[in-house]
Amino acid sequence: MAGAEAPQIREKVVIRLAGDSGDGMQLTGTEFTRSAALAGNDVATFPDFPAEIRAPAGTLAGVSGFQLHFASSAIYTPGDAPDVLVAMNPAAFKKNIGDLKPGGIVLANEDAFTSANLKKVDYAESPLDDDALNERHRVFKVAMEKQVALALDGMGLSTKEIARSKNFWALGVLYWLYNRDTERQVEWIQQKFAKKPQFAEANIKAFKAGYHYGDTTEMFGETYKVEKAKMEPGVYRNIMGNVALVTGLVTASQKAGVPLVLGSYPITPASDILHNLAKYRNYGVVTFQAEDEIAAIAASIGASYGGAIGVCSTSGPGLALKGEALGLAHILEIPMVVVNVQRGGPSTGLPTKTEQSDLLQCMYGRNGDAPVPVIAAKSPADCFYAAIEAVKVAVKYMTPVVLMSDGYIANGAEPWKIPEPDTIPDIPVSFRTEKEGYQVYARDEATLARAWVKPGTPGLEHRVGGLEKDFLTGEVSYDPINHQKMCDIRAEKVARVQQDIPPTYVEGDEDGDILVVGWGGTYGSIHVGVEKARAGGHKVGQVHLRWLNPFPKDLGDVLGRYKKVLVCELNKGQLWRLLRAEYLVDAQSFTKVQGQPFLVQEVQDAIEAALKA
Amino acid sequence: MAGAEAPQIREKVVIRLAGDSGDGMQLTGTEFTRSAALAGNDVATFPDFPAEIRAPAGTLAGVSGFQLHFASSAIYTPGDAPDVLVAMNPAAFKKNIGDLKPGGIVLANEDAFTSANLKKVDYAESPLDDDALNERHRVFKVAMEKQVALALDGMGLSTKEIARSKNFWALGVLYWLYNRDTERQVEWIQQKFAKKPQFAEANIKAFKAGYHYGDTTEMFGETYKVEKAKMEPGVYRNIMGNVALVTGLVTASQKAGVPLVLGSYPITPASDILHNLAKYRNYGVVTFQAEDEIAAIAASIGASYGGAIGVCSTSGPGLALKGEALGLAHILEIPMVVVNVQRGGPSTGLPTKTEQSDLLQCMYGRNGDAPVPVIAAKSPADCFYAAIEAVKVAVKYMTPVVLMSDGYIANGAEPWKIPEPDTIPDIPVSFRTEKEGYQVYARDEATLARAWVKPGTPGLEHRVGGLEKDFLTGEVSYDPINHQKMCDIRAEKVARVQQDIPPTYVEGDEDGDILVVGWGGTYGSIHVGVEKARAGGHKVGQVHLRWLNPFPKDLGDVLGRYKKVLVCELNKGQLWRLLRAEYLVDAQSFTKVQGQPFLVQEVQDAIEAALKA
Amino acid sequence: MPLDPPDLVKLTRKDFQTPNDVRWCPGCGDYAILANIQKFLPSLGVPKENIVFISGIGCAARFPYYMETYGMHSIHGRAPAVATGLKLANPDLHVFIVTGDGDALSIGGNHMLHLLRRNLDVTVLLFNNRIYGLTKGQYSPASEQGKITKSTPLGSLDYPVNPAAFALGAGASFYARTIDRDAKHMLDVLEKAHAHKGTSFIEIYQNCVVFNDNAFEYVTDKKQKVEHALYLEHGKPWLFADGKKGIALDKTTMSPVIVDLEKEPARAEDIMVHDENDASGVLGHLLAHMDHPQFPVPIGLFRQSERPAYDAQVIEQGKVALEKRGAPDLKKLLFSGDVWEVN
Amino acid sequence: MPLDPPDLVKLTRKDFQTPNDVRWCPGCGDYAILANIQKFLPSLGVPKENIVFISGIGCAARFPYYMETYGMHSIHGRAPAVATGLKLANPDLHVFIVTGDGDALSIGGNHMLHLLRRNLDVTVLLFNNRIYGLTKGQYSPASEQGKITKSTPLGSLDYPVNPAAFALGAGASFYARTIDRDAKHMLDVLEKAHAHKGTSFIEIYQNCVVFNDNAFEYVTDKKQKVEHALYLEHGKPWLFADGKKGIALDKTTMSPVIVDLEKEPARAEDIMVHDENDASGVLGHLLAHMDHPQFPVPIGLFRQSERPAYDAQVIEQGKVALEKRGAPDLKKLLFSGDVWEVN
Ligand SMILES: Cc1ncc(C[n+]2csc(CCOP(=O)(O)OP(=O)(O)O)c2C)c(N)n1
Ligand SMILES: Cc1ncc(C[n+]2csc(CCOP(=O)(O)OP(=O)(O)O)c2C)c(N)n1
Ligand code: SF4
Ligand code: SF4
Ligand SMILES: [Mg+2]
Ligand SMILES: [Mg+2]
Repeated sequence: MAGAEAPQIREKVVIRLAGDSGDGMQLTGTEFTRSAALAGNDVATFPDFPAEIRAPAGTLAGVSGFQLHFASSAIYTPGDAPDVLVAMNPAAFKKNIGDLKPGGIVLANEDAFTSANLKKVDYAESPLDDDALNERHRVFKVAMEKQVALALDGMGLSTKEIARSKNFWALGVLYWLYNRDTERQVEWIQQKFAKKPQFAEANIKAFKAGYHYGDTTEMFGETYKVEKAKMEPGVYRNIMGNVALVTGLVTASQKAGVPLVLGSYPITPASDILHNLAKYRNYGVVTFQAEDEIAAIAASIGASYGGAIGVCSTSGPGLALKGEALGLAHILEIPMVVVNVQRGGPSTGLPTKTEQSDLLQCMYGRNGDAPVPVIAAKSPADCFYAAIEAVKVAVKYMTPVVLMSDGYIANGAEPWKIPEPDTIPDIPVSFRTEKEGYQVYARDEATLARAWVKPGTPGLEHRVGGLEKDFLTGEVSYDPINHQKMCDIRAEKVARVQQDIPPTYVEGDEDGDILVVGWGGTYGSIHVGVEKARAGGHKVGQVHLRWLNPFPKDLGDVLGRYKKVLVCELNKGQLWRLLRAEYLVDAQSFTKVQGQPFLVQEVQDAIEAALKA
Repeated sequence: MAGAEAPQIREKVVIRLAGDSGDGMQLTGTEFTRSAALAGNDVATFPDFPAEIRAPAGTLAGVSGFQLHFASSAIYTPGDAPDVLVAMNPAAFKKNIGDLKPGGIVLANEDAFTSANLKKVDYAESPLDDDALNERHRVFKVAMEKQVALALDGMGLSTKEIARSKNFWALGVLYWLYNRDTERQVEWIQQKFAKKPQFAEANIKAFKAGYHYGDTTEMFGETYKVEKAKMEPGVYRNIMGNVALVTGLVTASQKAGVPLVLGSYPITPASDILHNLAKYRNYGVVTFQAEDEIAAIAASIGASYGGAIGVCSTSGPGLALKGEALGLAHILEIPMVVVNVQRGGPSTGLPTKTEQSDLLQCMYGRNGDAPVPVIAAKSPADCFYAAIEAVKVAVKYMTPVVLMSDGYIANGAEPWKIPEPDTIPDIPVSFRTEKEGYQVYARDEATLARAWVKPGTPGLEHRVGGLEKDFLTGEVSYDPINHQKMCDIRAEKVARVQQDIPPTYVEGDEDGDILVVGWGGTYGSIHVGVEKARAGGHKVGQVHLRWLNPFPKDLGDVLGRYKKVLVCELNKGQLWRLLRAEYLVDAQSFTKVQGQPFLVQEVQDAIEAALKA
Repeated sequence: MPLDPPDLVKLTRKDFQTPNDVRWCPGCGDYAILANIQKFLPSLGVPKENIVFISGIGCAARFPYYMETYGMHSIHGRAPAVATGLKLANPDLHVFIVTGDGDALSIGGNHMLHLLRRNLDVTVLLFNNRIYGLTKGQYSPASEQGKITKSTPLGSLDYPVNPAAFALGAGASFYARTIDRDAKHMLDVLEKAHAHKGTSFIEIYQNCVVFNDNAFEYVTDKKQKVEHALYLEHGKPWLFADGKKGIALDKTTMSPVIVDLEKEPARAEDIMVHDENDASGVLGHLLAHMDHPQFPVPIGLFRQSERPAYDAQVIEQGKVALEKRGAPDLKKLLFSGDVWEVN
Repeated sequence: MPLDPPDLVKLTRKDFQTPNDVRWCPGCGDYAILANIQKFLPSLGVPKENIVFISGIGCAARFPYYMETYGMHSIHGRAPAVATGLKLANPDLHVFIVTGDGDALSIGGNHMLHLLRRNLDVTVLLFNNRIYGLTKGQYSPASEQGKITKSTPLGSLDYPVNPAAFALGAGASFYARTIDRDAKHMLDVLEKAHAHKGTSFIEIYQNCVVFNDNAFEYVTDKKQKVEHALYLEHGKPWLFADGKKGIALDKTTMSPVIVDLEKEPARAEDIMVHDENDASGVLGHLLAHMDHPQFPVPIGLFRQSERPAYDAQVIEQGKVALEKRGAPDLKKLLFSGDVWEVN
């Protein structure tokens, strides 16, 4: 099926697809990713779309991008610079060409390079014909719309409908270029458009036409192949962060034997958590689309009080609204998980872009001293485990837990080695029913957790509330010493979560020149950056913090083992401040707030610079 | 008029009045304070009342207290331990007796020490007759109700009405004991109850009867006199923090020539700001009691956008609700003042008690990197100046400013040397009207402030919003580099407020063994504590921070001049964390979260302990 | 959670009292309401562990502390949302929301709106004293215009929220009004509310002796109430003043008018007859807008309508989902979508 | 701020257009509304600097960016409160609030309630597409029950908010409904709204082509609308279907009924006659509850009532205060209360 000549072998390939919001680039990217994953490659993706549902066609603001990285070795990021750029129009070309690797392939939809479209992005003439461009890159212009029209001729479709299939045409070309198996893709199209067989047929025809176009025109001269990655044996699926997070929550609920109630109000990029959880009503999951974020968290509190695992999911602006109620959950000491999928701030900010600027909000965004454990997922698949751990700590310590994700890992995807359900430990939960000796705020010695009691339990009737309460009976107390005691205990309880945090996991060098500290969705870029710096001869360690509150017990020691410490994060230095305050460590800070993840190169450069500083 | 023998001279006296919420202790205390202030003493007060409007009579929870300190020398706190305790019932006695100085006077309303009342607070018999008590203290039992009944005999009042005058009877005794001039008090009662002449008469009779009771029974054997304090020449008034804050806001509005619009939702202990501002409608002040805290701040934002000084006032739980909108004000870059009168947290916490636990919330309680200047008043009268400074910085830098007060200084009072209006500098404000060259986010070079433009100005029509905006035009921008630039500029702008912050003012020793750092309403206790430690032979400095964000430019240097640094605050170490993060200073932390201000002794002990640590 | 067991120990009023000191001001109308509810609950035959009181913040909101049931004193205005989550976790619980006019109509107005339209099966007790009690006397959205309070020394300017019009406009399936001091009437309304499936919204006129004393004197004072209260009874005409006056509808203006039956006995026919289940809601609308002093104030059940409760539908949807999609299966959950094997 | 100057340069539609690219989806109903408003504004004779558009968040809320006036794209649901502050700072401004069904009725419901009861002199444009557009298609409080959306794969359970019933229940002094595609009607409603002193609430049926296409087809499609839309005109009977049908009131149930005048020409007399200023509000109530498909959907001004606007009262109170308490005097302010002198 593949090209005539034997394909060239490549270890890693980065493709960026870019077009108008309506051009279906997200779908094309997702599908190619799926095929790469199914073929055994390691993959990582980065969708990057505009805030508008459909920004004006042909404008820079309307460009929707999808970058995917697939490889025969382990990869950790969607790649800094693409090998291939598919540009569906001049805007997509303009916005992305600067990132393409020298010698990289441009596959451009010539039909869209009309003078009207060129003008929209201030091109006097088609940049595709520019000599300099053609010297730097391998540029392929194809009249995609024409090609698709030819392929769909006779189906009785309108021009508009025909144009809609051009992403599948482009997908076909990529399949050919990378020697992918087309059958599964055809099946998928058939299923996806089962209700609209005409569209199914059109898309399949376009897809095949693209594939054959590559084949028959021998367009690129050569084709490539990326072998299977050496991955641990097991069963895999390709998973997005928000899906993994939902899967983790449902798993935790099942493993705890406690139903889950989500209160949520839609907000980008967290809405998919609501959407996906809503599918699991048969798993005992109840999703409640509340009237606002305050109602959402209040409902989670009510649900937890009622004996369910209360969860709410939101993004930064929504979390800002939940502060008061989160303080209530804290003082009530009930188990709850607040998911914050961060996006670009402040205020409405850059809703569809990624950032890590809610850390201090999660730590301190409520009145009074009201600490809560804060955990962050580091990659799409890791959202699964982080969600389970958040639930576990919440029910064990009877505390709300903030679970942080971000737009980058929420929408990004990676292959996930699916664990056997039996290997996931149960989450022990016991509701108190024993009347004898019940005191509402009596505590477990080890965890300082109070007992969880379901309303409906005879003989344990009691009242809780937001006023300060007696350390034992839970009755309202204005006693000064009692208040001190309760504030101390609540803080101590959160600190005790340290018991459940494994010793700091150091990657790279165990001591040496510099330790690079990060958290959340930047793991991949930092990891590769550190590896490159090590390859460059430096002794570099990497610590990627899963728990931001409390920190692991040994973190101070670990920090002390390096001459320098560099904290990398996508904000203005929030973790950096926490570490300085906690350990008085004279760390350096490398930050970026551009709505974009770190490039590996940026991290590498920052390490070099820090070493010199 | 005074007692037969010449009064003893005292430098400082602390009186604590305690009774049921209905006993009128707050009024009695306020009145005695007023008379002391008018007599030229320095004074400081500390009202401490229960959360309930009227908690059950006779219970500990229902005890309402008022402590006042008056002196012929400068004082800074309401005093640690009272010289005189007026106890209107057993609960009041029980709750407060432990604090009385050895040899101190107890004036107890014997009529209330009934067996029923004793039982309510678990006394088997009257504690007043306890020998140990009478050895430690000078105990005076008076059947106050009977005395008042005698005095009001024939007026045709009911027992309940008669009982209501007993606080004036007690006030009369105190007047006698401290040789105060009664005339002004009589006048005041007449005015206050002008509409109910019968009550006026009853209260005056009771007041005089108390005075005469002291005189004729020569009750305490001796009387006392506290001479005028040596105060700077000038005109004084006794002022509470919330009143001073309002006076400052109105003054700032007048000095800026810009009307003030307050959006507020009632909440203890901030409500009086709304109440007091509402009186100044004729000063162009508009007060808007909003439906909630979010509406309150949103209305302030609308008002500022409209060209007024938008203000909102709240306490911790209310501030938690304002986070999202405060982020909007930050990104809009409009001038606004958010007043936070802190109370005991977390959650509903201890609504009528004082605390300083909202500092980190004020710093970080919103999504994204969204710094705002934070200023804190240090005493009741200082609220006046802090309010003016907050407005000044807000309009100069085009930024929301958080102005912090707390329950202690909000309700406490002190003499205030009233400044001549002309000596208060104008606050320069200019609204842009010039069309030529207007760019919505063009900035002043020195302050980085953008221009303030009133809707209604011809030719300057423009749109603003919560999305990230172009650094010059203000149009929505998703450009990565622009976002970085704007985040950097907004942070830099807040940092530039340093230009307006005078060098750190150090009290006590300019360098030496230890620097004690505090902020907000703890100034007085820390000040006296430091003085005592110095008197004990240590080289101690005191820095009380007015600006918490940014810090004064030279603060790092100042911290470096001492061997040790001790941060004292009424929370779990919030400023301490900020200082450690900013200056990597290995400061010690002394904290207290008991809903009560520091005692001087506590501070003094903490300094001693820190010196030894 | 088991449904209420059929054979119950007979509970008494005392069983619902907590040892806590009740901390309202002496003479506060809240006491009477507390006593009435404690008297009422035993009649339900519901074990007390299945009863939950959820409140916001305010004097009224202290209520749960005094009830020997489960309870939560939550945060200002959010009780309806907390109750929603609670019912989603356990729809079998009998949940009461206790709220004040500020809590329910000011900060909490939105949650109330959505509670009512969703028709969650709970009972709302709105203690309306037309003032902010706990914060010591600011006007509330239920205060009359022109009210002079601490925050409005020159008189308030806002038109009040009409709680009945608001609730009915929000889609309340049950709206009734009663009075703190009228124990018998309150019990009657509570019974009806309990029988109702869906959100029962009860506005209770409650006297705040300290900050708004006698705000409802015209319906509590024995003499005045004769002329100023209109007690509603299903199927009975809208009569008041000991039956000497009634309310008719002016057909041209569609407005209610007072008819003096002593003067015009012939018009007895015209007097509107109360229909609690009035399909069009017009009666509820008219009653909601009959206000003191122009009209006698209606007391009783304005309107009740039937539609499935939100929580009942959630359960139903769960059953359907279980049938259609099958029992929880972790293996299926984890291994869903395109999977591949690496050996 | 000066009042609108009398002799104005005549503005045109173009004057209200910004150079910004309009970023709604092609075919979105928002375009038509934008065009209508830009057409309408010149007719007001108000200089554009005195016009302000305040919005919350949502597709609809992008509106201010496209208007060459002052404007603020604030935060989700809070536009009414921002507008309130703005009017308090400068009551002379002409303020429009642009909001979506989620923005206004979900997160912002409470502010809307209080805006309406206060009767601030602003115009509310509620773009009702019965869906969350900007967040890509979740059901909204205005969505019909059973709606299958991303967040309700099994169908939504909540009963929708009835925007008209809600607004009227909240005390709206002006409530009208119009349609994105009906330019002429919208202009007519806008004029009436502008003449109204107080909050004018206009619900605009708006088509979201992407997530809820044709939700209002029954009143926009030429053929269907004849049977399904009831255009209201003051003083004219409630007729539809080209005058062949009308709405009468069943006197016993007080419910609206459809009368087929071709079959029963004699009942022409019974047809309700529209009165925009209907004192009792009963007509508004009936109209608010006439919903598709049982009834034709009323389009037009449901009800307008008069009462002073909030901002007007604030000004008035300021004047009185100034008269009574005198001009600002810093000396008086600072030296108030008991003062004493130290020499
Ligand atoms: C977020 C928040 N804002 C404000 C307050 C202060 N507050 C407590 S109760 C209350 C209003 C009480 O009025 P209402 O609901 O009528 O209850 P009442 O006291 O009259 O029974 C207010 C404003 C608070 N506790 N929390
Ligand atoms: C505090 C907050 N919560 C949630 C969101 C996400 N959000 C933006 S618009 C919107 C709903 C939009 O629906 P609607 O008001 O009907 O406007 P439309 O897009 O349909 O015009 C939501 C939930 C947000 N921006 N801010
Ligand atoms: S303030 Fe009013 S409502 Fe509150 S307890 Fe006292 S009397 Fe009752
Ligand atoms: S999503 Fe719907 S409402 Fe939003 S712009 Fe697109 S069509 Fe319009
Ligand atoms: Mg009230
Ligand atoms: Mg919508």
